[in-house]
Amino acid sequence: MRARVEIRFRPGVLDPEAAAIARALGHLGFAGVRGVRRAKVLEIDLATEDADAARAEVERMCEVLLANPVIETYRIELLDRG
Amino acid sequence: MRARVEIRFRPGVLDPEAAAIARALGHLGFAGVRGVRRAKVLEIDLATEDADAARAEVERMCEVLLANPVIETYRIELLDRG
Amino acid sequence: MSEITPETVAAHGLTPEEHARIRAILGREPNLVELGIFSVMWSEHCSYKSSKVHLRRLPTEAPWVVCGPGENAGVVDIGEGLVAVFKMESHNHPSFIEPYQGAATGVGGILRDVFTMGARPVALLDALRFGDPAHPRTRHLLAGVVAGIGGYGNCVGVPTVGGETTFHRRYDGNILVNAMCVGIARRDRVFYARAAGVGNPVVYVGAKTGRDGIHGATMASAEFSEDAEAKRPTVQVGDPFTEKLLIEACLELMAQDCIVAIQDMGAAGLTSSSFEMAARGGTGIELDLDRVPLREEGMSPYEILLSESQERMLMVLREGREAEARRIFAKWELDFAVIGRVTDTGRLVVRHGGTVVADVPVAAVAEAAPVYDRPCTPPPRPVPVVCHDAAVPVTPEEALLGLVGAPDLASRRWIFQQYDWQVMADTVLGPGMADAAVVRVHGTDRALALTTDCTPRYCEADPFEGGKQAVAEAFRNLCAVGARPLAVTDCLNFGNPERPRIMGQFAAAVDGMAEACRALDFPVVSGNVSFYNETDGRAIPPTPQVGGLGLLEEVDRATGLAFDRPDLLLVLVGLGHGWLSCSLFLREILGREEGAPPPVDLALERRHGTFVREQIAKGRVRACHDLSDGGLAVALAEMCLASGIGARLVIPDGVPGRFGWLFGEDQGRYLLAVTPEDAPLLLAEARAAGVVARTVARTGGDALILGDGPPISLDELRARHEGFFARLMDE
Amino acid sequence: MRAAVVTFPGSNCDRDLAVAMERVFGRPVRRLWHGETELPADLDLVGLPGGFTYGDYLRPGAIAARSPIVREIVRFARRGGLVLGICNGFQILTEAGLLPGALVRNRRLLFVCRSVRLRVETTDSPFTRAFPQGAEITVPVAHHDGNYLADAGTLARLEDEGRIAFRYLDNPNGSARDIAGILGEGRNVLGMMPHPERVCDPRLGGTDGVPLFRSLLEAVAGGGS
Ligand SMILES: Nc1ncnc2c1ncn2[C@@H]1O[C@H](COP(=O)(O)OP(=O)(O)O)[C@@H](O)[C@H]1O
Ligand SMILES: [Mg+2]
Repeated sequence: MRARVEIRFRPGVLDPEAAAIARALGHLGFAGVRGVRRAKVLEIDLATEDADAARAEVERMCEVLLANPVIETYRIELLDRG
Repeated sequence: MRARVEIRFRPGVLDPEAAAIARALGHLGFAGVRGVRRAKVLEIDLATEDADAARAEVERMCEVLLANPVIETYRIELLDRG
Repeated sequence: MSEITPETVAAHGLTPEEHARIRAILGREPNLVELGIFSVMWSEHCSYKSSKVHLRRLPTEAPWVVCGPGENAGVVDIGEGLVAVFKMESHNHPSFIEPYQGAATGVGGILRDVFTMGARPVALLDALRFGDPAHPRTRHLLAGVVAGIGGYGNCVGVPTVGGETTFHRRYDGNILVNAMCVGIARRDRVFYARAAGVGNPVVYVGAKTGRDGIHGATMASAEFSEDAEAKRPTVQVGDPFTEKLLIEACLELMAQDCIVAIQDMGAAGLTSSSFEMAARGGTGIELDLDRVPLREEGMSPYEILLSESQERMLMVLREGREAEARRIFAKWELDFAVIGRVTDTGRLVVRHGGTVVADVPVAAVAEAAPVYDRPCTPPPRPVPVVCHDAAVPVTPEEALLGLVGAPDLASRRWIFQQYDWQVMADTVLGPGMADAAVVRVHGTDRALALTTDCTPRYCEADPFEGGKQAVAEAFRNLCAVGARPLAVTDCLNFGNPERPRIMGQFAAAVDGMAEACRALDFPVVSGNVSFYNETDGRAIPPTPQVGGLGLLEEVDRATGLAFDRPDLLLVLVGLGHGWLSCSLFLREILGREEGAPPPVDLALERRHGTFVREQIAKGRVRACHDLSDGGLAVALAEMCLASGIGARLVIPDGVPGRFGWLFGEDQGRYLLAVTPEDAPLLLAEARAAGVVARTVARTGGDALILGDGPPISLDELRARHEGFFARLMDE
Repeated sequence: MRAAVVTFPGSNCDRDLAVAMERVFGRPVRRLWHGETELPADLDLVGLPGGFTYGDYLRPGAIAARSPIVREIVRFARRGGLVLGICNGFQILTEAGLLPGALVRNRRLLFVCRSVRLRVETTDSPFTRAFPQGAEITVPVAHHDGNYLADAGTLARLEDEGRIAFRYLDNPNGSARDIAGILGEGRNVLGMMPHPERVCDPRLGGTDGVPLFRSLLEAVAGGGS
């Protein structure tokens, strides 16, 4: 089973890298850029084929390591093995 | 219009970060982790409401700045403004 | 196995004659794997086929040299049972393609060259050449290269303590990224890459092997796989974290008595590392590729042998010590695999899937490696141009402000602030603080002084004088901090050696370097050659980069640029003739790039260096700076900026030209800050030693005053000095 | 003073910190490996050094914060033991939840290595008691992710409780309220981005870090904070 975790900054946390990308795009002449947000994606291949077990396991991974709740939120999605 | 760009390493390019995350998950007792891959997502809010124009513009952004064609590939998706 | 066609041979960068030679050595047609092996072993990079005949002219010996060129790095004695191990290497092309990873892996590679010899790396330096600051790519390349060097060095925890950065449009399509690493080892614990002991295990450690950077030439051979493009990134990605673990694990193992030979896997990876170990030891080696830790599935023997994946090492262990070694690498979570044995056959025999995929005689390949004495056109000797004061449309103050803000002289703070130059807590003088970086030898009162030098505009005008000057400037920078110059590493960056003009430049630069090294007792102990730095037939200026290493026996004597108080006298050592030909002044202020560079008088150079060093050892020198780009006025301005204290320079009556006196680049000169009490003694000793020295300035105030000109406030000077990078990099 | 410094894979200021501590404490400092599951019984102080543990992968300090030894250090801190996290050590302490807030990429996105001016904001801690009130010191920073952030409530609480130990006078990274170092609730844990261990030797350009280590010596000799 493959899980996809998308981790992003909580609303209100200033992301200097996203801000820099927006600025750089502006400098490069992309005038229509109103804003940029960033997220990181982790795709995790799991041994289990049970969707519930997989989701529960990845949920725990996020709590234990993958996301920092002080600044980040996450969303888990299960994929068919691609 | 909002565009979503997903950028990842080309197949075969070493991703030491993904490997380190996989190893850390193993140490934390998540025995079922077979592999981890990483991608980054940029969500870009654009002034235009024309889908074709938006796609063309983001395509150019990827070429010029957002992705590094030597080691990365990207995929663009257009979203309704969320 | 596919057929070897003339196209396959050409795609491997081998000539028909070289192909014939391969057939003669093997007594048959090589298979593709073997062709790949020959192709990398006989590449310019591994075989030095175009440069060898010239490099032989460089002096390589001195009583303090423990190991000269030929091993992974040079080794010199630094006393107290310790040695310094150092080398410089280029990563020019990869850095142009992918500046961050190219520069980062360049640092990774040079670190491995040093710790493979048993030394703990203690310092990094980087010599960088970029194109015109206004060229659209320059900014991107500069940002990426600096981030990559910092990204790697900072993470492994080795301080980047110095370097050089210049700009010229001739590097637009071929930037140079030369990295130097220095390590320290116990003299009785230096490790060499010489295989020995029939039956001893050959061990692979470090990261896994992927399809990274496999020899570009082979892209042409279609039979590998349809999706060859997608599968073979030619850019390697570095992993400084793994490198850090590899350093610690290797040094931990080296403290045991387990290792017979060790060699990093650099260019051409497993092939050249196993080959070189066997060649140096006069043994054979058997490899079983099925045991190599792989990152990807389905790798062919060709790919495994030629992969340039980073952070890997090859070792020969004493038989029976595998378990002990394996334990150490397991502790550091690194791969460890016995992949072969040392044999007495004198052949490199490679197996994969149970069959022999390559079988080549080691000594024959090494001995038969092509050596070319390529045609040389001696470079023309240029004549000096003269420059009269009347031809200068600006005031000396305007010229100075222009020079301190010029791309080649502006403050490099933007760069070195991105490098952790203090980690390891032994950096006594870091970037921007002195002519050479000074790094204490941990746990002793000694220190190493380190510098990189080359003035490409001199080398372009006159490769012989330029080569001499690069060595002399390194020598001078070491003396200026109070160090005794010990030895040199180099990185010779040139264009296409198949062109007689380029080869002529190369030969002349080597001759100039050799003459200077000999005269200054400053032998070359390691180095690297990078040819083919050209695009569309336009070569870079000859850039024989020199890395110098010196020794201070008392770290407390290390002398920097900054005055520590007002009312010091500044003594100019050496005689100026107002040499503006080929100077930075001529280029930046008058827009003229021409004329002969200032000649270096090596006897004077040596005498002056010795004098300065002795004065520093006597504790008389409060600050010191050598005179180089921009001459006396720029040197003084740099000292003022480093200390935040002004100075008044007295221009003697009767100088033939004010601009020549202020900005001339006559060689072999220093500016020493001394107290008024010490000055008479120092001047008397100078006279006795046959050294021309005179007081030219006094420190004080918050402005720099040139003769009877208007004061230039340090604030304005600083704004100009800091302005270039701020403008270039912050929009 | 019985002090220890922990080495994680990728730590690179571990030796520097131990050397500085030994210099000021005048006695040997224990070196602990991250895989150890117990702390020596009699410790007064644990130092978490700078570096790039696990290559800074995922988030700086994140993976190291989940090491067995950090669990023990959290327990040690809860019992009142002294814990000092410098640079990457600070990042580990926030990731482990021993200190509030988080450290993210510097505002200008570049690694920054330079000396900064700091003000000592409180002398009411075992780490700062030997500084004069309001002292200004010069200490180097060397980091890529030193931009401290926390929610408004946390920041207000840090201010109210006097737990901001050091503030930048020339903020190099964009940290909220110029925060360079903070104390834990019990004032026995300090995390800071600047490197005091790099300014404990006059040959290396300063001794402004010495009072921090002297504070610890006094605190331990005096029997607590
Ligand atoms: N690429 C670089 N990396 C690190 N330090 C650098 C780099 N380029 C220049 N520096 C440092 O900036 C200072 C000024 O450089 P430079 O003008 O070349 O010095 P000098 O004229 O004394 O040889 C030196 O301390 C040098 O080590
Ligand atoms: Mg110099």
